[in-house]
Amino acid sequence: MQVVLLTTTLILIVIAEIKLWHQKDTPKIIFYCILMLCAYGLSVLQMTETTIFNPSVLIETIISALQNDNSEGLR
Amino acid sequence: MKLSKSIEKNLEIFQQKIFHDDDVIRYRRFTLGNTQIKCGIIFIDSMIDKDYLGENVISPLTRCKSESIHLREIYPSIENIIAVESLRISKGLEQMIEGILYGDALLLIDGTDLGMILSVKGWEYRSISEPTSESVVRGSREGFTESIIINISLLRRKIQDSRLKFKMQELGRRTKTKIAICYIEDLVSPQILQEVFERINKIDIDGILESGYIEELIKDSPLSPFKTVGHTERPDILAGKILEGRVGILCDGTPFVLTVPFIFMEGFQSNEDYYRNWALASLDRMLRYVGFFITTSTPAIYLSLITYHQEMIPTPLLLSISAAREGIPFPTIFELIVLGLVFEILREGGVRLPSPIGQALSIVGAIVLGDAAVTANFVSAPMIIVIALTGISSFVIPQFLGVVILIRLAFVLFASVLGLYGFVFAVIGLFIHLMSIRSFGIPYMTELSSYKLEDVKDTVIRAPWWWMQRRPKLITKKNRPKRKRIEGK
Amino acid sequence: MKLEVLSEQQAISLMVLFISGSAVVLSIGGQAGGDIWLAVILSGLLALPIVTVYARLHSLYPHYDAFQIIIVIFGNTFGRLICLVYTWFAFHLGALVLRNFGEFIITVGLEETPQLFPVTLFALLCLWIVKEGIEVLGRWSNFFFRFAIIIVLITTALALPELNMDHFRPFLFNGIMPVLQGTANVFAFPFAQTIVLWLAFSGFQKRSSPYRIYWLGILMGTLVILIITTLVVAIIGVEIYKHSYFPAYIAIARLNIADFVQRLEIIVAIMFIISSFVKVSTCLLATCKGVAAITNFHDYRFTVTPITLLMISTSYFLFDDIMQMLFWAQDIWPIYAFPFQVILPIIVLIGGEYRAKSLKKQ
Amino acid sequence: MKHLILLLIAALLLAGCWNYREIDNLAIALGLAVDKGEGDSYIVTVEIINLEGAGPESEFKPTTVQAQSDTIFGAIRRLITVTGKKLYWAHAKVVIISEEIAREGILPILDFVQRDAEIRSDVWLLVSKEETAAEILASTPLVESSISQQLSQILQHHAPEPKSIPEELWNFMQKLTAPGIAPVIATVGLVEQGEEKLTRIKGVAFFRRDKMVGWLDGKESLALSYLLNESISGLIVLRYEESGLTAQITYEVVGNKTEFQPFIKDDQITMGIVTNLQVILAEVANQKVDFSQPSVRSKLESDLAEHLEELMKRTIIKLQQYNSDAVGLGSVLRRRDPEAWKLVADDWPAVFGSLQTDIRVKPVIRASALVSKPIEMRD
Repeated sequence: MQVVLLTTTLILIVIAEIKLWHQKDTPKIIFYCILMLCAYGLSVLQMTETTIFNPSVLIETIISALQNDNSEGLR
Repeated sequence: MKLSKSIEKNLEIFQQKIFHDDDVIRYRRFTLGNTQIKCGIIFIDSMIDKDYLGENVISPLTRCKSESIHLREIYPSIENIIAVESLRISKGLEQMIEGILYGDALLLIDGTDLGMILSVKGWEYRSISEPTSESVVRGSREGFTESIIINISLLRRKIQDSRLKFKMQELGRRTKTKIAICYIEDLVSPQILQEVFERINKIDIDGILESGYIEELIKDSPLSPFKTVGHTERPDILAGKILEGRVGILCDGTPFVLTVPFIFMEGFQSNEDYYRNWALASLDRMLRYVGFFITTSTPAIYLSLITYHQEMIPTPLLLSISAAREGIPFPTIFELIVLGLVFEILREGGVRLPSPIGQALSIVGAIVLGDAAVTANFVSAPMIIVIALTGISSFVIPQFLGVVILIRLAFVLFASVLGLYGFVFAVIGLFIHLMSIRSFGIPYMTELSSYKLEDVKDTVIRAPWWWMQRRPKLITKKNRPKRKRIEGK
Repeated sequence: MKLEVLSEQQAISLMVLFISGSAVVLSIGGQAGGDIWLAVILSGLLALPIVTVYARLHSLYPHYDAFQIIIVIFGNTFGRLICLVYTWFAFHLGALVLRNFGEFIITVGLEETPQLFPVTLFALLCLWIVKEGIEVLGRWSNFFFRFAIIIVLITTALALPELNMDHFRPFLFNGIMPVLQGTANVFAFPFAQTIVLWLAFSGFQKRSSPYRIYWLGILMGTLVILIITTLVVAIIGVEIYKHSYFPAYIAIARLNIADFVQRLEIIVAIMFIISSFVKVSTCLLATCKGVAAITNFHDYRFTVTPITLLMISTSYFLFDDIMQMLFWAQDIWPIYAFPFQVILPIIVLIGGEYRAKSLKKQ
Repeated sequence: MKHLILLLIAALLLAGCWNYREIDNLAIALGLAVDKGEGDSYIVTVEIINLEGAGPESEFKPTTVQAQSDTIFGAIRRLITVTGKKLYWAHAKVVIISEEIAREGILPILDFVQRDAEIRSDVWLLVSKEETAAEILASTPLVESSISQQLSQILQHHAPEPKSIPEELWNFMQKLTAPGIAPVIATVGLVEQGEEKLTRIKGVAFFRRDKMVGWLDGKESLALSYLLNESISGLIVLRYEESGLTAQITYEVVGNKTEFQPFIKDDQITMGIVTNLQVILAEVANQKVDFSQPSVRSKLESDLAEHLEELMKRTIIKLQQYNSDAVGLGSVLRRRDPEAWKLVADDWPAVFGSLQTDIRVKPVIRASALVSKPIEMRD
């Protein structure tokens, strides 16, 4: 249900926004649509609560690894 | 179509082709003095001054002597006979028709295909009276009338400066409304002036009945409920705005004159501020800002306090509100919107009614309805207070009377979903909108978002005249000093 | 396209609001304990050389915005890579602040509301102002800056009777180390994040100097944060400051003037909403400009909608809960952000100086 | 503009009004009393506002409801089955704890109160001196409309007659978490007046960590207030005896300032305590006492000093017996001599128990109200 709502909203937004530009600039439209698809994908993942790759966890791991390496030297 | 040399034929053309079936057009035939030359005058009944026409045109022409008339240059020779202050000889039929329709008289003489347009306008004017929409306690009592000529004279009398310019134009394909764009040459910013002309020249409409038409056709951000074009029916206000470097647009047929650019804070200024003691005027001005806040925000704040943030109400007050709401069947949001609506209906009803009935209406509405609703347990008493406060405060800012209703509604809706946070969101949104609109290139919120002392002098407060030395910076780029600095003051 | 310019005032107010962003509500520099004021002052001083780097770059290339500068200096390929890194940084920071905001709203006010809802509304507002451009953002922050200042002043005045200076004594109880830790934390959390402002600025009015803007901005920002943190610690004490998510909110809840002026937490909330709005919008603007610069589009505006949506989703799954968020802000962020906030700008400056010199020679 | 419309539509579409709650659907809780039930359970008594009638004529009457459960949260949830409305806690004024629970440790209660975002941290904490805490809520409010409001009023305006030290929750928490200070809570009891039972706040319960360890009576808690630098006044009544002349003299304290100075000698910490008092003579029962004379005044001052020094000493010794540093001498030491504090910090309660104190009270008779001399009666 939520996903359907999201899909319709996003399609409406895309149509409205492209219409507002008053110009036919194909690369721009294509790039816009790609970005929009990314956003859509991410939102769907989030709505269906799918666990995906989380950048903060990655960064966290790297940083704690680095800290552990250096910790002996520091303390 | 062209005129011929025969007067009979020419009159025929007017009578049969141009003005056929029009019963208010008068055709007066006579002979020129003792020369037997036939003449005719065409004019519209009731638009000309009949006595003036008879005394200064017809009577001298019928009595003139033939030796003073040269047949070859008949018009130039009678120019001295006719005692009308403005006349012109015209060849074009269009021009003649326009002249007749505008209240001039057309003189045709046998033997020429030219006509003479005589200015004998004399219709009835509404006399200059006190403007009802903007009344003041102190200040000039005269207001603009429907006649552009009189309005121009009113303005000229206020600013006797040769650099005050009027540019006349006609707008409206059918109505041919006269408008005048006025400004002071060395104060106005050329970009703004150019923008005004460009936008006015773009107007293509068949009728302009009031300056409101022009306003909507030239305003920026047409979708915004905020007005970006000011209007006034007071010559002193117009003069004040023009002296600040603004452009005025006078329109025939309405006492309301437009001023551009119009920025947000003008809605909080009143001409009376400048006539009164500066301290009191400043106080009043701050009151208007407070009024704006109250009228837009009270319902939303009340709603969020009693439905979201009950912890913020002091306990005794919470208890009494709670008691007042006990047994009320409707949710607060519903109560708020319906009561607000009722208030607006009462207001609208009062405005359109003759004043005695209007008063009766407001008494019935305010007292009877309100009191009965509370006793009947339809609405809670605090809600009545909120709505009344909101309604009354909206009257301190007449310039924004319409738009505050929309703002209020938006605030209430946001507050109803997120409480005070929603309200703050809505305020943020409102200001994004306000910050993004411009009026003729001038940011709408110009001086309200500035920290320079000079810009504050005529916004939140009205600084004394001896302190306000410069005109608003963004509107006038040149000739900024308002007054010469007086040493020692 | 018309170059959008800011006046000096607007840029400074933007900067001060940006700095006070989430820092006014989250607990920052708690490691320093009672010497937090020292940590704040130190980190403000540390931030000065860093912003001087940005200002120098602005004055070296007055007609370019940050991404263009990077591309000019490092050429198309390498320059774009750096742009990409910075775009990610701005995007990530925006999502983080958005998440902070969401957690704040849910924790203090609207417990039953799904977080996504206020966050989406808030992000839509940011979208709107970013579409209107930096000029509107500048004017907006200039206008709201005075509210922020009034709020800070009023709260200070109201809090005076509640202050207990004993919380700051003894001076340097645990030695200088915790203070330095706190300094690093405060430096990384609001101050050095001004890099995003550098990315978002596109140009200034002719007469205003970027140095003045950055320095004054940092000084005033330091002052605001100093006032707020000292105030909060003086009211609630070090222990509670360290262990609560939103200490300022708790501190203001304590105020009670004659039983009439009380329960003013909403003031903190308003201040927070205003400043984090500026912060998220700036990040969003920087991200969009970065995306436009990388893909070589002249106008960034058309990318705003999808990027806002992306940012909302990202903010949502960035953290599992508020505990992780706080851990991130306090422990991970300073280390993670260091290369972005300090090392890279210095590299850019060195490249910029070199490039400017070689251009002059030509 | 179009964004505004978009926003509005979004707001309306998504309008869940999750937190929207009508004021009349809330049962406003004003006070909470916690007692020990059978076994491990808690008995929770809540004073709520009950509305009678509707619309403009409705009146509110306080009433109490009670529930029992193993946890406080569970008990409070259970109350909904009684009230039918959700309890609203943001306006709660007092939390009353029975002695039994206080002695066991009040952390469970504090945890609930802290965790629930609704209860504000400026709620007053009280320990009941009666058998149960619920009794207090059942007594008669004299001035206010509910007993919780009545208690809150009394605690707020206690300064002229400080028989206790009222603590708000946050204050308590702060002392609980801060190093070198132990919290106290005011105690509340009942007195009978005719048929009605009235509340009376007198004395404090002092704690070690979160466990109550003992009581201080009214006088002792006055001494503690001066030691804590509370801004209060307070009356002290003393008997004056000098060359056969006796009189009851009432001093009113109008200003107090206590200063601390730790001395360390041979690893033994001595805490120097100096209390400066400004007093006025509020009432002199015997007209023959000529307080305009310096000698009489210095006698009065030394009497007062002696009395207060003795009282403070007694109070501190009582606290030391239970190792409860309610005066906060530890935090003074931490402020004044961080190095010394670091040595004893881990073992502070024990160190406090054997701490030497040197108490001086320096009263100054500042004025004698409006009269400069005793009233001289003539026939």
